[in-house]
Amino acid sequence: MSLDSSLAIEGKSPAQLAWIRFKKDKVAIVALVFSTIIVTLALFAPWVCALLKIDPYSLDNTTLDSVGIPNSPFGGMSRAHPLGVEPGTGRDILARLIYGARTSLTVALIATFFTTLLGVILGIWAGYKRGIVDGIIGRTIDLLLAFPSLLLIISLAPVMQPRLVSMGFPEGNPARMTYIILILTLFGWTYIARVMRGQALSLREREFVAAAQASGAKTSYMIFKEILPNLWAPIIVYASLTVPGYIAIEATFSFLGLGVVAPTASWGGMLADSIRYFRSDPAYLFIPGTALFLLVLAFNLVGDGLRDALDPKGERAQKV
Amino acid sequence: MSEALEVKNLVKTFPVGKKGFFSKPAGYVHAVDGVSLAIKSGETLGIVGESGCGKSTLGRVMTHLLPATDGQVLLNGVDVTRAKGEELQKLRRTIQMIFQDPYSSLNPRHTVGRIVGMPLVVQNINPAQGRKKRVQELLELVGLNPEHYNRYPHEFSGGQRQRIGIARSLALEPKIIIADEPVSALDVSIQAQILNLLQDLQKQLDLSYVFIAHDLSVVKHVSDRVAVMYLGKIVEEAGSEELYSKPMHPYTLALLSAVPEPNPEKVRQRILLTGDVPSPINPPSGCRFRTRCWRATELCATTEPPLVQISTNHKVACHFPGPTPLPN
Amino acid sequence: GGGGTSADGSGTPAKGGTITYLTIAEQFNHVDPQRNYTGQDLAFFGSYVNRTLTSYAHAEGTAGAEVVADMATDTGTATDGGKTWSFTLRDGLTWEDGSEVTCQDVAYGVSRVFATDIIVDGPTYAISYLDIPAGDEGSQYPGPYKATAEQQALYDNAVSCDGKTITFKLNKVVADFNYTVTLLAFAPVPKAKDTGEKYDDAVVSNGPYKIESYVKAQSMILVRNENWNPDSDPVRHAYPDKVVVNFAQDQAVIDSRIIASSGEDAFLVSMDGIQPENLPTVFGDDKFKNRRVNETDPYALYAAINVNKVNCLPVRQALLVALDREAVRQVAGGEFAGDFADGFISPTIAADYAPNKVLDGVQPTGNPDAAIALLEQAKTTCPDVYAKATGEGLVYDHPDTPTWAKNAAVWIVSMKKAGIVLKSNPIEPGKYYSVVMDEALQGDISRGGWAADWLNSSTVLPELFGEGGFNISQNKKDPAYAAYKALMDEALAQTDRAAQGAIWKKANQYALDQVWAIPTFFGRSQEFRGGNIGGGYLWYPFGSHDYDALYVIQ
Amino acid sequence: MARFVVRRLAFMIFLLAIVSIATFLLFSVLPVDPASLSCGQHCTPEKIAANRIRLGYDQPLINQYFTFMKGIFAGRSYGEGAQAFSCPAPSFGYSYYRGQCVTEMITNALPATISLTIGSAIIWLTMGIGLGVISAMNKGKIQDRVSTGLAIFGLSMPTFFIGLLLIYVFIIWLQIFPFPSYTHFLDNPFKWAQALVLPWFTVAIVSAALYTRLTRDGMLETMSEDYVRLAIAKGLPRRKVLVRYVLRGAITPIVTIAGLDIAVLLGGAIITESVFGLPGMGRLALNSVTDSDLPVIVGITLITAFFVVVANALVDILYASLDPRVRLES
Amino acid sequence: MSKNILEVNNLSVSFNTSDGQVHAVDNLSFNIKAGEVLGIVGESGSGKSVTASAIMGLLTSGNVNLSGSIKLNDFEIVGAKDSEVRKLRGSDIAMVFQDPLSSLNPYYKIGVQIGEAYETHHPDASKAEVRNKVIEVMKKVGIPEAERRIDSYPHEFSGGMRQRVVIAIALINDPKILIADEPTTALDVTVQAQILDLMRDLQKTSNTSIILITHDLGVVAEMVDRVLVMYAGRAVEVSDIKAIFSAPIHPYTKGLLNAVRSLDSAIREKLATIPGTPPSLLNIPQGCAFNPRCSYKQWAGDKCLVQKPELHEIGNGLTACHLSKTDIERMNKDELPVV
Ligand SMILES: Nc1ncnc2c1ncn2[C@@H]1O[C@H](COP(=O)(O)OP(=O)(O)OP(=O)(O)O)[C@@H](O)[C@H]1O
Ligand SMILES: Nc1ncnc2c1ncn2[C@@H]1O[C@H](COP(=O)(O)OP(=O)(O)OP(=O)(O)O)[C@@H](O)[C@H]1O
Ligand SMILES: [Mg+2]
Ligand SMILES: [Mg+2]
Repeated sequence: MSLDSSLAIEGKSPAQLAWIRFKKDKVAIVALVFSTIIVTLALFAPWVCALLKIDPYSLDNTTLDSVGIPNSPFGGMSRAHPLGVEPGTGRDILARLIYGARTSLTVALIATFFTTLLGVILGIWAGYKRGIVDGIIGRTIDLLLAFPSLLLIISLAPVMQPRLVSMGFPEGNPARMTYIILILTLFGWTYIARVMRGQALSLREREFVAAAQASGAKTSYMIFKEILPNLWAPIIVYASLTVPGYIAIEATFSFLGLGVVAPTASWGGMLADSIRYFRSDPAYLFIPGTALFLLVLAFNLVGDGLRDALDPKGERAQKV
Repeated sequence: MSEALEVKNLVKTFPVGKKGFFSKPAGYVHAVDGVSLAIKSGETLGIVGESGCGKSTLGRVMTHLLPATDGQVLLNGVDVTRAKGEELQKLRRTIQMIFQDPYSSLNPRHTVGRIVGMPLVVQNINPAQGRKKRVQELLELVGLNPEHYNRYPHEFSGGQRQRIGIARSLALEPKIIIADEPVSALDVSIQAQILNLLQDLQKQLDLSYVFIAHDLSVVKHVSDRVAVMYLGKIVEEAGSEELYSKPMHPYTLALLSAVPEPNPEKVRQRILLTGDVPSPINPPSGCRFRTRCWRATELCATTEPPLVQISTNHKVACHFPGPTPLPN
Repeated sequence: GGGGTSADGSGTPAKGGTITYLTIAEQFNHVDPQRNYTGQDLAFFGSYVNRTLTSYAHAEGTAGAEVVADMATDTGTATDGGKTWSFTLRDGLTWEDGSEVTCQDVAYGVSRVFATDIIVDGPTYAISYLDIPAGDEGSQYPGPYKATAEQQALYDNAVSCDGKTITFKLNKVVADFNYTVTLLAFAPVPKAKDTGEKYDDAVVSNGPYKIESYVKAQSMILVRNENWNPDSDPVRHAYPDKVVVNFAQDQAVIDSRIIASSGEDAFLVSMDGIQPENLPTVFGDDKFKNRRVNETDPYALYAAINVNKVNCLPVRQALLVALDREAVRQVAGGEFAGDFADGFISPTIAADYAPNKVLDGVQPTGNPDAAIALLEQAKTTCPDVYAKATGEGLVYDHPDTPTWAKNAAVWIVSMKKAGIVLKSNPIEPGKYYSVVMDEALQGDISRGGWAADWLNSSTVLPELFGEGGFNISQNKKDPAYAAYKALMDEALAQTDRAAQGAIWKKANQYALDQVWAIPTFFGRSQEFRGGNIGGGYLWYPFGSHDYDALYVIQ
Repeated sequence: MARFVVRRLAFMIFLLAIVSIATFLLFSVLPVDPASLSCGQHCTPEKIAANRIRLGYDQPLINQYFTFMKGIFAGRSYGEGAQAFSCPAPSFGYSYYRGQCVTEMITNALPATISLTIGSAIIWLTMGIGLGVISAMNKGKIQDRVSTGLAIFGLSMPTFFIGLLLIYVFIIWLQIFPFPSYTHFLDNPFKWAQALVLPWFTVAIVSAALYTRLTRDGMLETMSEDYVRLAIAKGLPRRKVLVRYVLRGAITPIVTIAGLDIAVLLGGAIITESVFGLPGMGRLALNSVTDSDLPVIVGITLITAFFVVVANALVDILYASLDPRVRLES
Repeated sequence: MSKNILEVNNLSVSFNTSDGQVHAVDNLSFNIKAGEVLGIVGESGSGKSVTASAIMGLLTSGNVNLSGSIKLNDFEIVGAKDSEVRKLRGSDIAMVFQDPLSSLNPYYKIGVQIGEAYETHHPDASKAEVRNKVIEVMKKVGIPEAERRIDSYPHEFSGGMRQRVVIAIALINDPKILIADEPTTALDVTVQAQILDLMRDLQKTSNTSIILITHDLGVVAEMVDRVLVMYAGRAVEVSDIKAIFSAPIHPYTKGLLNAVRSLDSAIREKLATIPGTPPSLLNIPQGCAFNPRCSYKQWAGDKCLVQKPELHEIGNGLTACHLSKTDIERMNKDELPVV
């Protein structure tokens, strides 16, 4: 007896269904396009800058007055410098933004990758195994949460960076970026791990897990083949929401002087510098600030859209 | 008929109220408390009882999904509860499980082909004709279109999903299948389909079933023998005919009388038990049913009645067994 | 203080009122006179709290560089060709508790300098000048806290009291020792009140004001020292009734409040100059003309070259000529940052300053072509350094702040024009000097700045390129050093000031010829105060306010 | 319940011990030598060695740890003879760089931080929960869109940028506020508030955004609970259902997170305090890092960890005492 | 017979979801008289609970499309102001939900949760009055030691006791209609028997009308006077209880009854089945929704594939089937051949 006729629903994989939902979200699509543009600009920064005839390093004293403030309005915006120039040096802000985005995105994306990797593995492991493994991972999370992470990050930077160099990371920016990535991963994994643990805890109660166990599946099979595939949605969602957070944090670090070294551009560094020119050159605050805000916003919106598409919740909520 | 599976004095407890690494549990749930059973090959043993009486736990210990606290589960003379590694892996091929919830028992991210083929993969079995072919055969066997190999579970209805689960349990060509409430989550019209399928498969493949359910009428349809559980213990065990026509344990009596009859013309006399099933953490002393039993005396509080053979095909654990329905 | 909001900073000196200073600092570096060694702190405590045997005149311009008698009756008597100096205390000198300031108090104060485990950070002229035998490390005398009787005798022999006269026996001729004793390290301390380490929190005043409270990161309040005897003090004016210092202020906040100068804010004085972005505002508007100061200060700014690493004169010369000093100055604030420097001796030390010729051919914006030519030379004479400078790159040390990061960028860009590769090495600001002074950690080029301890290049040139403690050019192994050392020795032994000045000028030229460091500009300071405060000028010896001269306009 | 409290407190103490050990170990790897920090110019290795002995850094780490822990309970004295001085209990060490007891520095910094924390917590909780409630109640409608839109805007603003923006807009451009200069509440409550308004909002905006989301999601989740459906079926007025059922169910995770957030803030809002120049814990921390002032860093780390761990325990206990299922367990 | 107290006419409910429109209830009409017990049966997802929610006026969220009319004692619920409907809820119509565990708020004492229902509709009642009323109703639903247990929390109650609490909440204001949505599905048979017994007693003493929603035909047989059978959001048959068991007038009802097991059936007897599965509500078959599973459809020609059958009277019952009256009678007697 075949039951073909009753199979009325058209076959769509869960990913296809999510994509259909995502496409309906106009805001998310715009944000996705925007983020993609920024990522592309950053990726091809040298070509983009060459095309626009701008350069992030060359000084342009002609645009500055005697104390180093841009001598034309709106932070010295002109055809040669579309978003104006940096006070003190006359370097092109647009070019510095494009190059700065490289740093931000590299750090944010790599750190997100490792954070997610660590969080997912430890979280699922804890949730699936429970018992002692869960206990140890849980206590580690408690411990990490108890520390003032920002303080530790900035106070440990001077010791950890040379250690990275001695471990073979090139001195200067690579070591600094590696440190930030490492430290973000170290403190960042807990959140995603807790989400994953919760999910794994509930998944392990599902009968398909018992079915695989009853057939003799090993732990690694259970975690990677049975449980993990069910967590792609939350993984993608949380990873995509981690990126904007990390972009902001990277900027915060460079704002505090932990970021890349001169003359490499960084968004946070520009903002830290802009404080001294509040009154005379507010454009220098607004342009990098707005750029940072828009990039973080765009990534956040994409993440949100993904969440709505992949993990639709609250649809059944009762109107009160 | 030979004995396919034998359960001897099986005990399973769960610690409760354990909060940290170092703390002691506040108590233990006596989920299964000294159960002995035997399943002959080709036979269906029904296990009924109210929620929380330990049916699922019993099933899970039998398949080594849970370690036993004490006792044995003998399969071809090997104790499943102590088996490890290779040996356990082999035993798993003989004894498989069908689950209650057709929604949670299939991995939503896997295709039907992958779900049904999973046991072959984890057991590293490569059938001569290839895994895909074998899976398609299985699908056909349970009445599904083999073309559905690449579809996802969410594209199927509850009944069809349950068929997929059954196909999966057959992949390793087991001898014994533990079916834990396989139809409770299905609609009536679908339940019939699945029950019929299970019966057909049994004949075709010479399977033994342990059929767990809380619904006495379902059990009646499929079982050769029925065991009634109450708070982790078997209180009565008999051939189906015998049990339904001549129940001896007051609990069985009450259970049978409580089943609503789908016939408005027929008014059955009903034994209304008072109260609920007591907590399995602190089960009553003596006979566990005494707190709800109309026949209970002092004796029941002090002495636990053993499960005794009262006729060739009938065991009961009661100090005052008898078919008298009415409390008086 | 009183009300008026329209005050424009002009008035006549008068007593009374409260002056409130704002600073971004969390606290004074040191309050303990023996540990006090930064220009601003010396000027502040020298004006208000601590009196020394001699001090600088409270006067504008070069007049302020003149040493005058303070606690002493005159500016000291040198005997033995300048190897023995004695000073006699005036009558009526008192501590804040009314007791008399004795000669022993002065001797005790100076002795504390030797307790180098506790009395840290202060100048150590006492140790290097006083005639006390040297031990394995430093002096045989370990300071008053640990000294045995014999050790104390060594000190008492070098510094002795005879009634009110104190005599210092020196181990060499120090022609300007009466300038040395202007340092607060030579201030008296009452032995009975010395609390060692904790003396840094509360000192006993012998000046016109005493410390009423001092809460770090918050405020210090000074009130009149009723036991200060004005008759004994011809130097200080002691105008305000009360002096308040508010710490841990935001630079932007300080500027904004003083620019507005409204209400109570008219009584504010900034201790930190003006941030660059406000310079156009403050100096572009005449309404601030009585409230602002823009003067050359005693600092010479430069970038030291680690000569051990860059031991190749043509490369150093290439660095010197390639630098776009215009851009460097632009980052620091343009013309407000200072004038282009042509050496290491600031024109404020008029006696020793002479214009140098070396930089004449180099435009302020740098001369890459000349640099390239010099590098060509280096290619053959010192290929290793050449390779590093044009390949792997030279390391440029600078403090890790936005401004210095930009400074580094300017260096990198201007060197690049000449084909020189520079790598930035940002160092935590708080640790900058301890890092660059450690040769193992220092890069190839390190920024620096230095001002004379008193108006004599003896506190500059030996420090920067000689045996002094601030030599970050690491030039002692340079073959050219021997000639320089000879000049130093000659100058230090020279008691005739004019002749000495001539030698300093030569040495200055010599250091520049060897390009042990690249001078950038002679610092310029801006000071700023509220409309109800008068009397501000840049006090020459310290490059800061003359705190004593500031008064509340009544 | 009593058993639960005891156990939770025991775990808290255990965690504190671990945290203090971890902190000690962590900072022992710093290349900073506190002995050389107090040595000044013209330092020699001998002097540093002598200093090290004087300050106790010559001791094995474990002894240093116990001396430190003892100091917390019994106070600690440094040096000997006439030059000795001491930091009374609870002593978190002594900063040679600043010449001050760490405890004193922290107590000086706490008022500003507490003012910042409490003020901003009030703002973000009311704003966040308020918007969250509005949003959840009007799911899908314009109010919801606006609230969630605001939330995502807030979330996308890095704290330091908000701070800078507020300074620019309200101080420099509109000149509504003077440049903040922190005054103690008791000295002048008005100036106190005036200096804190912008920092409050700076801290509050990001958190408010987060709490809007938390509240909204939590409420929507509770709204799909059966007991809410039954409450509606009883005919309870809307307000009552919202407050007693929906909010009551949604508030618990918010309380936990708020407890933690507030505790973390009490350890200092590094960014906000440094942007606004508030003399609080965060700024103290940042300055100490810049100065490599190890004892202060250790002190602040421990204090912050202490706040977090204690807050966590308190929240757990509060949580349990609010939940009858736990309360009645034993 | 007495007057209808509830009249539902042409009720249609659909939900807009991200996957498309879900037609949960389609053109449903039925009524109920005072003191009557109406059973609504149907397979999972056939729209039973949605119908109940519609009557309670609970379908107000943004993604619901609701049309038709629901009249309670001549008061129109569809489109009424929320505040008006709120007054009815819990007083005139009360509801008991399936899961007694999740229906009670874990944070409040059960006395409070019961009392609330009374206070809301009797704002002037004093505390003591409310308390007495609560104890009274608790006793009525058979909760022992009501005076003591009024201060217990839900988790201290067993499943059966909790369901009694939920029923007490429903009954405290003497509602005219009680909607019980699968009130015993989550309970064990022995407990189910207790609860059914209780409901039967209460119904008899207070003459409340009950809408009993269930998919257990055994429960229906024991409890109700009249049955409404739903399939894919539509009513397919409305008949008296006895009639439906003896002579179902819709092929679906017939199939359902055949598939039901009872304790009387023989051991290991093969069950009759309805082939296929219920349709997805996103994609209801054209014509009669049951047609793909119907064994008699060729007797009605092509109609079944194109035209939705309307409810019409056959004998004492209503059916929505294109089969002619004679064919239905033949079907009853198993004379109509199955294909
Ligand atoms: N992992 C576990 N930890 C603690 N207690 C458990 C666990 N699994 C089951 N129990 C308890 O053991 C008892 C028996 O549970 P089991 O699931 O076997 O009952 P059941 O008869 O299958 O009930 P149901 O009909 O509800 O499925 C119950 O009281 C249950 O709460
Ligand atoms: N709020 C909602 N949003 C979208 N779809 C809904 C909503 N509520 C119910 N549905 C859908 O409406 C259909 C009918 O649901 P309903 O709950 O009435 O079924 P039921 O007959 O009560 O089934 P069961 O026996 O499983 O309780 C289902 O397909 C369900 O998915
Ligand atoms: Mg079970
Ligand atoms: Mg339902």
